[in-house]
Amino acid sequence: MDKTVDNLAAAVSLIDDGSTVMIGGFGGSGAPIELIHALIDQRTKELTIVNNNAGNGDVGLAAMIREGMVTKLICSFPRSADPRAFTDLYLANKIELEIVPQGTLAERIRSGGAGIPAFYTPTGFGTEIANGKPVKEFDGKSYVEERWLKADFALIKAELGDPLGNLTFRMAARNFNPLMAMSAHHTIAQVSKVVPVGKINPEQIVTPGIFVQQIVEVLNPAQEEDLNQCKTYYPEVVN
Amino acid sequence: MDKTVDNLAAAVSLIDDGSTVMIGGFGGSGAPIELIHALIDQRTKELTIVNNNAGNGDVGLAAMIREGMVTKLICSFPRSADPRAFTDLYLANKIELEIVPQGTLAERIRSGGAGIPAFYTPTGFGTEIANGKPVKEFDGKSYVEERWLKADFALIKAELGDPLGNLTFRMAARNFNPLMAMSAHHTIAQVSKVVPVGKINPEQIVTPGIFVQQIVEVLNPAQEEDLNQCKTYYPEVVN
Amino acid sequence: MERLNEIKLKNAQIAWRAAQDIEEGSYVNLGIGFPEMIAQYQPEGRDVIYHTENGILGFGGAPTKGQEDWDLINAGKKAVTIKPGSAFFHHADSFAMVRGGHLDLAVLGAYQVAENGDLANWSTGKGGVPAVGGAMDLVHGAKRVAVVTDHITKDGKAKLLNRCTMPLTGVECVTRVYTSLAVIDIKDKQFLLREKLATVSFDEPQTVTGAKLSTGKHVIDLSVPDL
Amino acid sequence: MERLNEIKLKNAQIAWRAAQDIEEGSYVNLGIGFPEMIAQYQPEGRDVIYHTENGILGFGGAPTKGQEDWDLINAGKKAVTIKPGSAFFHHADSFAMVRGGHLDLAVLGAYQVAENGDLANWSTGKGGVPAVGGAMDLVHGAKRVAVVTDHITKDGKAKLLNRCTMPLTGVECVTRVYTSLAVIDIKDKQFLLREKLATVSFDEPQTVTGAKLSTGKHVIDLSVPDL
Repeated sequence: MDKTVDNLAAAVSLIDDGSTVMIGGFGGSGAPIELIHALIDQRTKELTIVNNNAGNGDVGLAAMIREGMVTKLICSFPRSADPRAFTDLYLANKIELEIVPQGTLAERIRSGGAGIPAFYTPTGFGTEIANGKPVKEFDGKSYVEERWLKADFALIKAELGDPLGNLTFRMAARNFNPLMAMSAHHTIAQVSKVVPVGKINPEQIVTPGIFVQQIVEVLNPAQEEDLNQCKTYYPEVVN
Repeated sequence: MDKTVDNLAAAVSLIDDGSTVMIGGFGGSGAPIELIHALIDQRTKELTIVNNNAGNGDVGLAAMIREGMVTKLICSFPRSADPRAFTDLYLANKIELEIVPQGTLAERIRSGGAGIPAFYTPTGFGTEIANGKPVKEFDGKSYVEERWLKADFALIKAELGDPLGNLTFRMAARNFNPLMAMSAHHTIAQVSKVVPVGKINPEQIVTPGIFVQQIVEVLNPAQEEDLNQCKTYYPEVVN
Repeated sequence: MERLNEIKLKNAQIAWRAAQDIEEGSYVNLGIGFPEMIAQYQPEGRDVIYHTENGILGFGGAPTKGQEDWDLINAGKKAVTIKPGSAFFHHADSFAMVRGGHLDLAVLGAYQVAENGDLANWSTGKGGVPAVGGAMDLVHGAKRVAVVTDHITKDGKAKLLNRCTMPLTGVECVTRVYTSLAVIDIKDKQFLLREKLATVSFDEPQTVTGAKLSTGKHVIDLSVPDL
Repeated sequence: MERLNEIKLKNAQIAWRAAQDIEEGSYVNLGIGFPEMIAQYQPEGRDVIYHTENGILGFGGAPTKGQEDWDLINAGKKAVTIKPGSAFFHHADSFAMVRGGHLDLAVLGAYQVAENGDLANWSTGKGGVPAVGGAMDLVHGAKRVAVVTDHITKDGKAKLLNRCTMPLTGVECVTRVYTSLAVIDIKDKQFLLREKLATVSFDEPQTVTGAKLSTGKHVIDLSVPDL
């Protein structure tokens, strides 16, 4: 069993127009920039994207949105230092937005991966987030019913990966990545280093390979924050 | 902040008669034998115990049950190589049993720790496990509503622990331990080694200290399986 | 009946037959007891990753006697070993794998299987101490649920039935049954005979089956090695 | 009003006051922006462990300029550092801590707070791009929810009201408000004045509060250092 793929283009080639794609990361931390750029190169259209945010600057998710590839965004916080790409389309009614409280977003994704079609949460009770959702009382307190969230694909970023798909994550770059790996039908992980099977201590594996379908090595991955500080624009404009 | 406690007796001294106590482990693996024995020494009564099993032989949970300390057991599989302690009381109607499918048990415990009062699962639909529970259809499939499970105390076993309560677990001794740590109001962890704060790599911590109230070092903890092979009987009978 | 008892497959042979169907690269959970034997007959060179409820992916066979580590056990609480690339995780993650549909296959034992795919394998309903373990999660979680079982009970009763009479483990969940006489698929609430021992007639399995056993053109010989 | 604008506390002073109430050994989440300042005024020698939604317990202050590691950020996406004993975890575990009641305290900013404890801090309801982040989880998760805020808006309107007019973040969740003029508890659906600046009368805070401000015998001076 070897889940490694040679290059980024091959890794994203299965992603079709109209797919729902979860993209890991919290802001730039843990965002699989190189996979996102490969998907931009492929010009896949009409995507529903699940991410905590809505991109920043002119790279990564922001670039994908700016290029008109995204029909709908499911996120908790579509603001950033430079949210123009999303804001412009949103205010022009050219992109649909589903706002989900961050903890509910995380739990909905985990539930998708764990086979839990719905759960109850106190979050959002009595607010407009609960509009149209069933409410139920347990032990005298009211809770909102929330549904699982699943995806056709997940693009995630990890630190170490082995050919079986076992993964570790670097510091707070973990965030949504392990959850999205569980929830998507097909998870593609970019890893900063592929190591041989057996090299990662089995007690220290954060995402077991069962949740990962493909891995692609991206040595020295870019940080969104660094790219934005250098005013990087993706895809590069060729004169 | 220092959550270490000097000795086992002090560690369990808060546990009152009538408490609900989660006990980690799957069979003997990950079972906090020394904490259980300290609780036996304390002769706490009328306990509701949550564990995957019902004990084995004459030590640990089996001994606690045999000593009449347990009023009710919530578990998935009350059978073992030597289940006499439980079986005798159960067939004599002297202990209450709530059977919960193993995955539902794990998820109910996690939900207790995660503030999810109820969730839906396909597990048990159409079986007697679902009797009396709400059933709901999602996307054409039927699911059973299950409630969270919480406890006053959890007794768990970990490998490394630091004074902040951060924990790692040894191999498959992890099992229910991290979940019970989340779910109990007061979690007491026996650890095979206390290490200084900062010694455990923060990426490798499995249970962050926020879920742990007390830790007590038990060097070279006993394995239930070894004790039973030696026909150990707890508490020792003194002539 | 006596004839069938003489020619029927041993558990090891049923396990061998089930092992042949497990595909390269599968994630598989084998139930406690008889189903565990299947791992021994995994064809050479085929990569299969075994999952156990108590939090291991990629475990291997039993250690040498005396080398047991009791923190390294399977769902049946037997000591196991780990293979390179194994992973440990807690019970909620373990059952996320199960319930979330990440396992390709679960193979379980059975007291009874019904023609609609209902399975009874956790309680005889006769009193005693009930114990369900992870079976109810597995039957509604794994992508495919198969059963290995003797075709009939020790006292000669049918285990494949119209409807289960014992408490159910899951409804409409089994799709293939490997028995001591035959390989039977469950489709559209019917038992479909796919393979039978060469030494039994088309009619014989029906005589020990408590529901209609449909036979098509494609019934082939159930052929297994001596074990 | 102008007088109040002159004597009122600066944000740093409100943050200082809120910091004094955070107990030794607490697990605390500070909202993005203004509430983040509270960590700077944590009294010397008091152990407080800060939680951030994106998966860190035990983070510390900002790194030296140029030393930022963008995999080590807080919920406001600012670079942070870690202290010994910190832990990383994924978002579901992070919000298990929040929703499961494991945090002792969350301190958030506010557009409006109502006398019944309702909080509005995520959307002005005026269009634009809505963004909720983790606030709705925090207000129904932490054991205690406090707010730090100016007592009045920039254009002189009350922020403490009978009922919030902006979209709610949570219902009946706030129990203490640290403002630029006072410290106010919320109990039994009432604002209770606990501390006020020595330089304001009992009546003055009421004039800029959109609900009854109950005063008991125990109102003391709100006294903070120059910062």
